[in-house]
Amino acid sequence: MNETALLSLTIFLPTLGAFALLFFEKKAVEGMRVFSLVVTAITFALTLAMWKQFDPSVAGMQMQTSLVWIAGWNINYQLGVDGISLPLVLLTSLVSMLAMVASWSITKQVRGYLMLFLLLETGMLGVFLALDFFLFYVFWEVMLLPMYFLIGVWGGPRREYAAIKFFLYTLVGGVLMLIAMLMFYFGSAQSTATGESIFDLLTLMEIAEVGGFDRTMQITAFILLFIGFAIKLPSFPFHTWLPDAHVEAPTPISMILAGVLLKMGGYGIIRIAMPLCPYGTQYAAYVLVALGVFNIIYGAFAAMAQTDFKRLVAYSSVSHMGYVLVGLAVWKISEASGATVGREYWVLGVNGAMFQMLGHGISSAGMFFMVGVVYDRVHHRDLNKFGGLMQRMPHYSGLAMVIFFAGLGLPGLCGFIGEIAVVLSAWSFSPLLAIIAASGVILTAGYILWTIQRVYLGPEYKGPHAEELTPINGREASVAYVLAVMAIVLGVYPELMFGLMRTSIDTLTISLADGYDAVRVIGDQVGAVLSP
Amino acid sequence: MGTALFTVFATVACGAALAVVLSQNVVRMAFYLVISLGSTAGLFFLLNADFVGATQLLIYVGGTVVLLVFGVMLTASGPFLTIKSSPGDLVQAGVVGGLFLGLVAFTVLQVDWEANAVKLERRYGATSLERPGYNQHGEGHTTRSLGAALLGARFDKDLGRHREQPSTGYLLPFEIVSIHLLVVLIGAAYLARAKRRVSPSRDA
Amino acid sequence: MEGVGINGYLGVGAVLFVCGVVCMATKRNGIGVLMGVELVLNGANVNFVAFSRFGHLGLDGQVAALFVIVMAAAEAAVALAIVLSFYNNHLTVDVDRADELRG
Amino acid sequence: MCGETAVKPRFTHMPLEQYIYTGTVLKWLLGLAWLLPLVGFAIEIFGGAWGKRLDPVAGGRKLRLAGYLAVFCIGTGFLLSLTALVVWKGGTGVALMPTAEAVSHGDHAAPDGGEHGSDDHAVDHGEHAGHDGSGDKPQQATEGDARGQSPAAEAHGHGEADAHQEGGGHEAHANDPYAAAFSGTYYELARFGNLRLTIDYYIDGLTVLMFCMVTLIATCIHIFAIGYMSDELTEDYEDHFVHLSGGRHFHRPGRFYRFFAFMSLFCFSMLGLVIAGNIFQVFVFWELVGICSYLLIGFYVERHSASTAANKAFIMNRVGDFGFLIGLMILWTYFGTFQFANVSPAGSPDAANGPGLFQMVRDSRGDLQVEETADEQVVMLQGSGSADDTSSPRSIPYWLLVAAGVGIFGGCIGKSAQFPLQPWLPDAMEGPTPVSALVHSATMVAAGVYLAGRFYPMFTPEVLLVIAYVGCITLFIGATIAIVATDIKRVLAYSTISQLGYMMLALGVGGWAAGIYHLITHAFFKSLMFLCSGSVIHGCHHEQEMTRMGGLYKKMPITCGAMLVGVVAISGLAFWIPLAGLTGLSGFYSKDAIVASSLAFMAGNPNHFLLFLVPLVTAGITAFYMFRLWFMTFAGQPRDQHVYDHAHESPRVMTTPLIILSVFAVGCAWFGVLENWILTSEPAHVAAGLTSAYHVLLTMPSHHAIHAMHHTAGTAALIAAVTGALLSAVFYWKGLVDPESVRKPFAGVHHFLVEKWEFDNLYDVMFVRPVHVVASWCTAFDKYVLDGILHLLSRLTVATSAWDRKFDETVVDGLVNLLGNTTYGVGRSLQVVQTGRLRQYVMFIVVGVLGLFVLLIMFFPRA
Repeated sequence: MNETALLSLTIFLPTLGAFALLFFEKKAVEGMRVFSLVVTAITFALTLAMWKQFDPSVAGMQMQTSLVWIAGWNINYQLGVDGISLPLVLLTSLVSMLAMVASWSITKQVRGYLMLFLLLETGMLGVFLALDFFLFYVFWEVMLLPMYFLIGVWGGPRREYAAIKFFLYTLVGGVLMLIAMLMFYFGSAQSTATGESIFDLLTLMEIAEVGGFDRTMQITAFILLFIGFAIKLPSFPFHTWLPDAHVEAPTPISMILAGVLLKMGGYGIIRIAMPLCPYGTQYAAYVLVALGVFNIIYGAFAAMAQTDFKRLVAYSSVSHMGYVLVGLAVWKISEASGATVGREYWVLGVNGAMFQMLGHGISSAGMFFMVGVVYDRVHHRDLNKFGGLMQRMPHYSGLAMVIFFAGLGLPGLCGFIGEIAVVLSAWSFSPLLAIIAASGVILTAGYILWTIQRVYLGPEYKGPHAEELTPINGREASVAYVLAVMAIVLGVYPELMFGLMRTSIDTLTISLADGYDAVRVIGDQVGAVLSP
Repeated sequence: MGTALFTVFATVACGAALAVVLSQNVVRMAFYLVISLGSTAGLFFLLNADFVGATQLLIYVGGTVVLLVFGVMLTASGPFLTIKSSPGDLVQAGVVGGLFLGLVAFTVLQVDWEANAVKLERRYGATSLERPGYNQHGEGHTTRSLGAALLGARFDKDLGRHREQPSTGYLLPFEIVSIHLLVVLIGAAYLARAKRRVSPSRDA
Repeated sequence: MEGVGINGYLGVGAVLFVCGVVCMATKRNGIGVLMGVELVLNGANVNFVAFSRFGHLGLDGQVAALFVIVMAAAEAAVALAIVLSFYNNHLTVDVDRADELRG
Repeated sequence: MCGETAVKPRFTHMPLEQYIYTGTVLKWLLGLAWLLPLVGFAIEIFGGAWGKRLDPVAGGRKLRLAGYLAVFCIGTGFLLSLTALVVWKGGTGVALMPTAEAVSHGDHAAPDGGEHGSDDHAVDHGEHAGHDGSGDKPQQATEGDARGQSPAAEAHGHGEADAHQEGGGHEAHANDPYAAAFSGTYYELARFGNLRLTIDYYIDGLTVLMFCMVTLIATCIHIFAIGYMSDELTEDYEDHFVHLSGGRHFHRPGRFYRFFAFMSLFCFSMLGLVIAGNIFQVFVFWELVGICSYLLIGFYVERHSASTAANKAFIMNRVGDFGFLIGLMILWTYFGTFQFANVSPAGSPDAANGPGLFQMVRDSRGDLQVEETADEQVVMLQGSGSADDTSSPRSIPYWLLVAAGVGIFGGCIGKSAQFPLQPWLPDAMEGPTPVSALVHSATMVAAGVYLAGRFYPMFTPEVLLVIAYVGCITLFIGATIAIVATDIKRVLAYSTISQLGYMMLALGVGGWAAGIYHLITHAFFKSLMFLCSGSVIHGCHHEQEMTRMGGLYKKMPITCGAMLVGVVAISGLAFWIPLAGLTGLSGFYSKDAIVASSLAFMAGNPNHFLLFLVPLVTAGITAFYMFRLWFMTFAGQPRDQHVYDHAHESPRVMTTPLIILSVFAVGCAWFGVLENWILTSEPAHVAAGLTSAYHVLLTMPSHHAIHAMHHTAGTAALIAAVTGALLSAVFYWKGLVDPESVRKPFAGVHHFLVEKWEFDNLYDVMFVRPVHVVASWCTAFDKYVLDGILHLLSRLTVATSAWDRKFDETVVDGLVNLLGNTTYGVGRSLQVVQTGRLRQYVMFIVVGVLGLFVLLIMFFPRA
């Protein structure tokens, strides 16, 4: 297949599918579901094709597409994929497909649900594939609206509250990003060859690499971008939308939310905030790591106190995504010379952060799905009213434990690799923070095991609707099996993803270090010097 | 002689006017008004405006005042003959009137009529006082000139002189006034026709 | 000129004028007000004629005086009609009662 | 990368081809033994689940296959391990059998000092391959390549030891642990530049030994478990320990296959831990054995006590792992590698991976290279782990090396249930007894000791002191609590804690070999005892309280005998046998070695006398409580007739493993084979001891010094043990003294011991509750502060918009209205003037004219 068309097709296939849904009869609910599933499956297959065509030894963007979109403002429809985005694209399409399988439990206004779902997938894929800042922003916002409705219409009892909270938080982030985007747009004019302002991320990165943005701008823009992405990540203190959104969202949407949407925060940081503001990144590195460490501990503590199953898993996401923040920012410079030292450890950290995102995408989506399976049966999530599921639903419980152990960071499962890589990289950055981060393993074990004990172990089920606790059906089992197998595969053969990411991340760190050096060495006058 | 006559006429006119003001009875007012207007006609005569003076006597004293007296008769049913003004109003009006009189007098006295006359002579020539249209020295000869002026010809200004354009006459105002009078008469008749629509109690 | 100059006549005109004004301002009787108006017009006429005599107006002042007289007659007729109409409506000629247009 | 580094080109006593050949064979033999249980696990868990679903009625019988499969896997593993032993021995030329001279030294069967007559390092060069057993020919060592010493040489040398002892001036030669080792990589998890996360193997004598021990014991236990767990074969298993809300007992289908699946998974993890070639891999399998332990402790998932105990075990282990992680981080940062040691000779496939941790931290003599820099002491690292800065020799601050050591040891504390993380182990007895035997006595908990031993070269003397004291405290705590415990398994659990403490102590005081020695012997006799207790429990229908047993020797003679073997072994008793002299069971030798090490340590460091006295006293306590256990269970009269009546000897499938293990418990330490075997792996710096340390004044005893203390220590320990045993007999066999009468005056102490030194309560108060409090704080913070701020903001926004509305309504509209109103008002005020009174109007006109005139006159004066 034509490489360039592949990316566009991948992005817009779900949209086409969404429109095609309009032609179904209103009664043909099952048909619509199957159709949507097929669409997501084809999308997944397309991303696999992308993987096949991808050359992991090349550092730069591949399969690029660039069309002029709005010529007057130099906005292009520009797509591309590299080692950082490809794993996330794969994750997105996989989780979307699985979430679609999990969507059979949705019975209210199925057509609308499916259409929004597919639009959401378009938005997510677009975010990961866009190479134009403006396009990125558009996709970012495109994704927001379906999510709002999916939570607000198909959610739980407090869905309006949760949906608005989600919407507002994300919107605030988007606005901050918009400000930063315009800063770069107008700041780029003095550095481009033609003297025009651009949104092209790749060119902006090149400008940043040679120090085309001065310190003040980088720091300001980084803070703006970071807050924007930290909301999505989510990072303390911007995380409170997450538990509410998760609790109220229907199960498949929770899966998407935890499995993909949170990754956009991390992806935004690594794709936009860091490369465009190397100096800002380094400037804020310690704060970022400290914040990440705080997230780890805070999320774990908060998770421990929850009685709502989903809320617990949501807080565990906060905790786990803290590792992402830590891993991305363990960029140590020598205090004396200002040069980057121990880049290998930083590379390890960034790789670990990326892997943590993937692993968390699998494990948290799985955890939410597991919660959803039991919620569909007994319609409550009170941890203190479970127990004995191991007896009632042994098959389900076994799979659930695999996935929960993946979340716990058990070696051999996906959660471990990212965590350990991040933690190992942290000491060279700051021993104190590394120690605190490592202490997260105790708390994580604490809340996950306690949860398992309360839900799955014990002699008998303590809550209502005990008779509904039927063994999981084939559809549910298939989702759970795919996730469990993915958890094991990623845990045992991390090279599968590291192999994709390695070159890109290596190049990224080098260019970041260069970008930092450029600004550090020639200082603020660089912009004037470089301007033609 | 002229001065004496002027003094008499002026005094009578002003005194009667003052009496009109001070009188409370409308009939007496009408009477004093006739006196005042008549005296004014005398003053006109003194000013060589014989036709105007005659008209004054005829129309004012003979027409307008009669009209007023008719009005009095038609309206003055007993108690309304005398509607007393409040002394406060009188004082207030007196003060204001006095001030106004003072102002006008002041203004009149400010003007140096002699110098003004000289200035005018200088502009219009020494012949300004020539009255070619009527007998300058004989009184009561303005009628012919006035009639001509009302018909558009200015004997008093153009007769025996060379002017590029004839001086302005009063034909058009005359016609307008004619129509005006007609309209007024009709309107007055319409307004004054008797109709009792409203009961007196409404205005109580 | 022999005798009184223009100032005398103007003074008489002024007195008449002021008397008319005061008359208008003080009389509650509508007819009285009309009389005041006549006095004012008369005062003005004195002035016109005086200027006609002493100024360079020629007969213009007299013509104007004539017109004023005619106007006064017409005015008197109309005003009288109004007073009558007023009287018909209010059974009085007290102008202070005619305050329908009060703001 | 490593070829040009400071580490000398390595060469073993065997040619390259032989190294590669032997290494490859060993790699795959042990790798197969390691992976087989994983295959078994997969088949068992899926086959079990599917088989059960396919055929629920007859499933029970078929499920027995799961047990057979597990036994097959681990049994094959054992055979493979034996084969590996042969290959290893043949490939490296190590002699395990001591010379006849050494054997005759009955008082301490193992030659532990390698003294030689000459003052040089008289070592046996590794080049002399094929000298199996005869490598005793002293050779001149060239500088720096002191390696390849065959332990047989030591054995030989020992014969002359006494003669040379007075000579002085001779020092113990250093063993070369790398000579008989093979290292390499199975599989690379991830690689970032020079940083590699790998699954390696490091095969030396210790590895092979552990493999043999683990697989042997595991095989026995698996066989035993087939019998023990047979009641799980039913479709309707009634759990008498779980009471449902209706007052009924809990019924569930049996879980036979699941048990064996978890056991197989455990074996896989444990063997992976043993074969691990790097510390990261150890961590990986460390966690995996932890989770297996969790699953097995919580095997009876419906018992709340079991699931709680499982949680407790895993979380406490995680606390230790926290330390482990810190250690890992430090090592990773400063060394850039996790590999223990890379002994691949140049030319072999794995040679390019650079030196390992041990090789970096210690020079070829096994010494730390400490240098003083401006502000701190640093340990210079040999070679370089990173290509980035090969120019400058890398170093690690000394204190960080200490921290790393303590951190790694933290993991050992957790896993081996050392003070202060010991409380999880007794609770872990909630699991089925075979689990206790395998996981919680013989293998997994010993993994901590194994790791401490394996990682020994990284430990500085300070760390060793910490290890010694931790072990010392632990062994005392464990022993004291065991005195008062009445649950048969708990007694054994406390005894395990105590014995693990002994091992740690031994490692800490420099008796490396003694610690590992005890690890092996203990594994045999403790698993034996656990199995015996399992047999008793099985025979008594799940009765675990010793206070309800008694006199069972008649009902179950084999169990009784086997248990006695175990008790004698652990107590360290020895007997005078005419021909062989003083002969003990396995425990005697190992405990003897430990006490000797600690005595030697005390001799060098009188301040630390407790490190000798406590273990000595505890040796007596050990004998006391172990015999108490035996007497209470088997001797005397039945205390509970009901239990006694229903008791029966276990079937052959259970007693056979007992007998096999008994044999090993009795004789595994004989003939010095075991100790020789262990000594092949002893780190290079141990033998010579150490006369002064860098930060604390510490003297580590040399082999020589330890040997000198041997008789004294052995005698003292024996006396203590005999005293303990006799005392126990007095109390519990002959009943000469009523235990109650002793207990009464010490009620406080007794309570303290019964409450397990109050650790559980202490931790509950110190950690568990605070954590929950902090957790609730966090939630409250989220709920009230963060969401509060958010809600406040939203309310502010709403309020602002309300204000905005008000502003619009009042100010903006107000201005417009004001304009209108003012106009209107002005009009209204002018209305006053508009009286409608004609006369007034006239006045106004006049006044207006007046005013106008006045103005005109004032402002336009006549020109």
